[in-house]
Amino acid sequence: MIRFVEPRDLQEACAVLADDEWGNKVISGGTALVLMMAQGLIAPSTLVNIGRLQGMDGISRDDARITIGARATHRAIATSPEVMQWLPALADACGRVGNVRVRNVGTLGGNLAEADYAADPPTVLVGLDAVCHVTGPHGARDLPVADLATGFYSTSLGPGEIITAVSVPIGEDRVSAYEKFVSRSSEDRPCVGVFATARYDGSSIEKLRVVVGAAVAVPRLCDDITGSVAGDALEDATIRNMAAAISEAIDPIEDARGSAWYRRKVTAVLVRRAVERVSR
Amino acid sequence: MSERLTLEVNGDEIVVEVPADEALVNTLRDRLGLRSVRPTCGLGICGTCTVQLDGAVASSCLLLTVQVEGRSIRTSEGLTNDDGGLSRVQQAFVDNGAYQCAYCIPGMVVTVEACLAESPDPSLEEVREYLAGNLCRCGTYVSILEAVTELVRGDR
Amino acid sequence: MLVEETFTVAAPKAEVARFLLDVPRMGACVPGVEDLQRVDEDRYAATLLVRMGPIQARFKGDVTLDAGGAPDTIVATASGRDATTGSVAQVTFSADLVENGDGSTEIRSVSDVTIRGRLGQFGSGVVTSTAREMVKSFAQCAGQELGGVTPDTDQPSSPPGAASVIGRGLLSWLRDIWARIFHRGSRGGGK
Amino acid sequence: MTTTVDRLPGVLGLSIPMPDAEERVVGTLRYTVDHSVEGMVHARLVRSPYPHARIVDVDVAGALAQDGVLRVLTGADIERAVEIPNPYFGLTRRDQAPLAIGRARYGGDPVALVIAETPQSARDGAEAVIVDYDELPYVIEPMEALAAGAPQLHEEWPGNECGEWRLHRGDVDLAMSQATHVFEATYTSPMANAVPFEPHVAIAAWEGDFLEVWTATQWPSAVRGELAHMFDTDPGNVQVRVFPLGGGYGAKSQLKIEPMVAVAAKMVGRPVRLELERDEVFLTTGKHPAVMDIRTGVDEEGRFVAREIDLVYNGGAYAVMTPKAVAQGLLRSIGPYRFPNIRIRSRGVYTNTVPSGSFRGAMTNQAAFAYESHTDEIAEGLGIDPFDLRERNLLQEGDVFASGQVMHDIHFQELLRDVAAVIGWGEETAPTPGKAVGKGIAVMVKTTPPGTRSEVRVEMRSDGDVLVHTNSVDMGQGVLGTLTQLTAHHLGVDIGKVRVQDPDSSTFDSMTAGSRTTFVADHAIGEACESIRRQVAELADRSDHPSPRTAADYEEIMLGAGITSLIGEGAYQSPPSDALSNPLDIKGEVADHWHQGAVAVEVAVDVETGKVEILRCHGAAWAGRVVNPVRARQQSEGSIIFGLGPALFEEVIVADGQVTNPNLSDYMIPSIVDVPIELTSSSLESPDRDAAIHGVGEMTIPAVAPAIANAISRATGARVRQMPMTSERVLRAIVGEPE
Repeated sequence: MIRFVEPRDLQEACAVLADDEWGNKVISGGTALVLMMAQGLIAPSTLVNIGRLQGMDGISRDDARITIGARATHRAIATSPEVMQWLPALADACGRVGNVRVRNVGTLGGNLAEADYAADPPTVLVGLDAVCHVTGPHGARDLPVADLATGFYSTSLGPGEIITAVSVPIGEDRVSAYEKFVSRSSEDRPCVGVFATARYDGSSIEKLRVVVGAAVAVPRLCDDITGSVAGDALEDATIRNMAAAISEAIDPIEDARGSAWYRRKVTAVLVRRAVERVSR
Repeated sequence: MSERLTLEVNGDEIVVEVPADEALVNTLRDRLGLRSVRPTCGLGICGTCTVQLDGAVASSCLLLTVQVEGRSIRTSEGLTNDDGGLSRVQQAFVDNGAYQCAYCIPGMVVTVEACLAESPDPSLEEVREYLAGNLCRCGTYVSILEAVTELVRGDR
Repeated sequence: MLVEETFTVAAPKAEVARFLLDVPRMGACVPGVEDLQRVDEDRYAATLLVRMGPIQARFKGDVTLDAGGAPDTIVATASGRDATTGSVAQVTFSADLVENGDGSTEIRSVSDVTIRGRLGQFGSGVVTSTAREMVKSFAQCAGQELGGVTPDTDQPSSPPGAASVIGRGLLSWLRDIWARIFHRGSRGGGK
Repeated sequence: MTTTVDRLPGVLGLSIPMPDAEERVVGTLRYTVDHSVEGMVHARLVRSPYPHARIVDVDVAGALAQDGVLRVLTGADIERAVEIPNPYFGLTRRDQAPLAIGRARYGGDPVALVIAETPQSARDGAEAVIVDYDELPYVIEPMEALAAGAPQLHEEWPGNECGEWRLHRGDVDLAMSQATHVFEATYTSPMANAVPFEPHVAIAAWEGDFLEVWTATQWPSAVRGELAHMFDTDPGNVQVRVFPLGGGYGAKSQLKIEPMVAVAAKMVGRPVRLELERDEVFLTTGKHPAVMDIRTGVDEEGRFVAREIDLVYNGGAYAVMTPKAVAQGLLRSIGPYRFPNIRIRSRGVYTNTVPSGSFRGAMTNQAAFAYESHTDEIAEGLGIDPFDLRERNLLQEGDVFASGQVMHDIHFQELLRDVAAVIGWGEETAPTPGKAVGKGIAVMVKTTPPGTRSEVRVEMRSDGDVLVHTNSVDMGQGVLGTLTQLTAHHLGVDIGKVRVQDPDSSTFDSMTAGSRTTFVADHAIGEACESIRRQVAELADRSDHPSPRTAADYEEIMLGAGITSLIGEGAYQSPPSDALSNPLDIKGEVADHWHQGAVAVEVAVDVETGKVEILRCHGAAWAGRVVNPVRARQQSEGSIIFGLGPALFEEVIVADGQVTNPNLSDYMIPSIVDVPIELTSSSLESPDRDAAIHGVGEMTIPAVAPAIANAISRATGARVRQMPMTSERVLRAIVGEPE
């Protein structure tokens, strides 16, 4: 029989989780976890509910960053005035996750910890140098979102570790865009998601960054390809060459949403469209 | 191991005893007899198990009952007026013939109520976006949009 | 689905073949193997614990060895059932051994993995990826058992810079990492 | 938009809400899934993970050890049971047992049934059943199944033959050799699932020799007949009750899980309930996958002079209806055009896949995609406008169909003109940046299933109430409302007095399928009501009462005669025909009326990703007379929406012999955002007030996919000959990269 534990605080939650890495699962919104339980894919022995812990669902800003509690829902992020003003691409990506019910209940921490490849927010967060604040049995640490997912549904979180918040740097002069492509019903998860962000120095792009998500097992940061791209106005040919190089560089997944061939094609198109949107 | 907990369902305080892994949809259907809440996909995609959780729509197949202890849940049955008459959204669905097999319709009604509560004068696009997660296999979408359009127009 | 892995170990062919035919020793290199027991000459009972993200499946079944082609080719077939998810897995692992002349042996392995039942529906991408990871992990372990894996000479030692990328294409990030660790190339794909 | 001509007075032509509209909207309407029976226990299936395997042994000990498990049944138990004299069922071939006997023939074939006190213990029990299989070679592709040496599905049907039908007329070879142009192409469509939201669910209870079954079925009479045969009892001992369905769309046709619960209830002596999980619905039935080769000879004016069709349908592991359905598939592959010379072969093939069955637009969707795509390819090849090419070749009143039948009540030209006018055929479309925009049209004809029968019993009571007994199933089309309106119309009574009962086997009806009910029930109800009118008139004569005119007169006359109830019976039997008596030479009367529809769409294609957006869509159906405009329109528009999915993205994917996407995340269906805001329909009516009332449930769906294919081609120049036309397939067609 399954046990439902309401920990008093985060430390207790971590301790219970660490007891049995595979049998004990943390539950917050429950969207992904309850789905897998209902499908008979997992059968946890204990659920540790962090859904009632105080102070994990707020969204706050200081001069350098916006910090989003792990239990903030996609809806809360998408409609947060702070996020909409400072991180519009993140608001956009969160506003397009699943459907209104999933956005109402599903949390950012849950989305990141599930590490489903067909997701939107991680792609944006990796590109924005976001950092997860993680608490575990041995204390707290910061973990870049880029280092979180290690493969399909797998993360670098240790036993008993819980994401408590995500911090996203702000304050630089940058323009960002998220391009989502669904290949089937409008309700589908992304076949390819591309995030582009340009850091400006005056009218000149100082740094361009592109992240490809959903087409690959974990979001692919393309600094190795975009690193040398800078300047006032990006030539059409430069953008196209870069898009082609990125589409070649990824190792695309094949599933019902598209073959590897197709995902490369769409990635090239989306990279170009996203970069064009961030080029002033 | 069962958990004893209190929920507010359609305005009434209700005490249930459920196993920790019981989904809310099962509690509502099987224990409380609220048959308008229907599991179809079990994945939060189709919307036939939609309920309002403290006023916000949620898939009751993706919530454990123990998770929602103390919270307010509303189903289509709970939207009717005190005298048992249809709510204005329900009436608009009837008037516009916005039902076929109707398996999905109570979930639609619950969603439209939430949509109009959040924004009384939504655009057609906003309504479509809001309803995008409520699937209808009979394809009643046109009549449903007409029902919502009538409600919005009536508000203006 | 087929998972192909080719890797080179610093041991002569006969020794590699002996290793592969020694089921308890070889089995120790397969991640997740529990309770490996001999049933008869070529047949072993085993439980394989497979983890796909948060999902954990315990396939109980047996392994049969076909040493008929040894030392050139070794074939092992395994099948098992996971009760919780009602899934069955079948794996046919075949390895062609080719001596390189410098005392090392190239192992060209092909694993035909089929998962049926609910786990098979979980997503072919996940299953392929998990199978690939398992074969890679096995290759690494086998390499260590047999005196180390020959460094790979085909692959660039570091990812090329962006300047060189544009115009000539890139190998994938994952492939780069794996290639640098222990192998020459890999291919996974649907059947 | 609903175009109606000469609105008829009375209750026909009014959008009267369904009698149970409020219950439907609030959610208190009772479906079979909501029903329970005193003392009922629960069942859960164990299914074969292998596409083809010998069942060596089923170890049930672990399952029986679970709390609450009462019994585990296997195919072997059923074969041995004296209570089940005929363990095999099937409406065309009795090749299927409730649980596989000896061999599992597809991935998902039921091999054991766990019966337990609660659904959860049945589930736990099913997990504990261990089946020892001996895997056998399997075959998924029909062409491979037809080849020599292929794995054989059924010994009794060698070569995996599951029906073969032919038709020929004129001299095709000569006409082809004399044709100015010959066009040839192959079109394919995969399995799709109807995804009824209420899953298959049934309860069976025995009382002595009497069997009562509550089931979500479209074919209660067939269920009754086959169950009676299995238990070797009179059909009168089997009662099948049906609540309104939470969707059917063909998926709840024939027999599905009823034999399992009937057998289980017999074996455990308790009522047994079985409700399928969503993935099991995908493993139970689906649309026939099809491959259709077409060759067409055309003269210099663009007239079709000859056609040759070779059609192969994948029937799956069990026949269900396939051996007969492929005959309909043949007739429905011809299309609404004149062919003086034609030769067709249509075959059904057994394979190790999910058994194919009925699907909205049955055996027409696959064919219409092929022939209407082909029509546009011919037009393009000849440089003729597709509208003009159609006009030149469409069948007209009095024309001879390919089977030799003279056709009446034919309206293809009107339908074509209607959809072309609404979509603005020939008008330039404003260009959308980055998108290729184009319009497409398609016309379809569907033969009505021959040899069907419907009975109704109308009871007139002296208090004025009228009770109608039929075996027609309400599955959202509102048939009970439609029958109410028809009864009120024929009897001339107030609609509020008429009540149509849920199906209960008290009358016979072949099926609620094939968009036939409105047409045939109108005839049957007319006959029953005529009988009541006659009886009342006789009573009036006897008592010197003036002839009855109104409902009040009925009451008065009946009360005067001291009679509390009068029964009128009526039946419709589609006319007998020997057209299908020789499978290798179909000839003669193949349809007693013709379903006719057309669709026009306008699409925008993102030429870089292949993503197709439907900008506008209009469908037209020939209705004859419209009983209820709102519901007629919902049938046409719902049918279009239903057709969008398989046209653009719905496909049951089979890999390693198993279905790999049996859920609504991996198998997606259209959402409101996938549907164009401009979605309209016409129900065309006859000015003749006695015109036949046509069903309109499937008149638009077959034309949806080809209209889209044609629009994509006109927008981009790329032709996709495979359904669904996914973004990837469209892009591959645009850039010329084969799969």
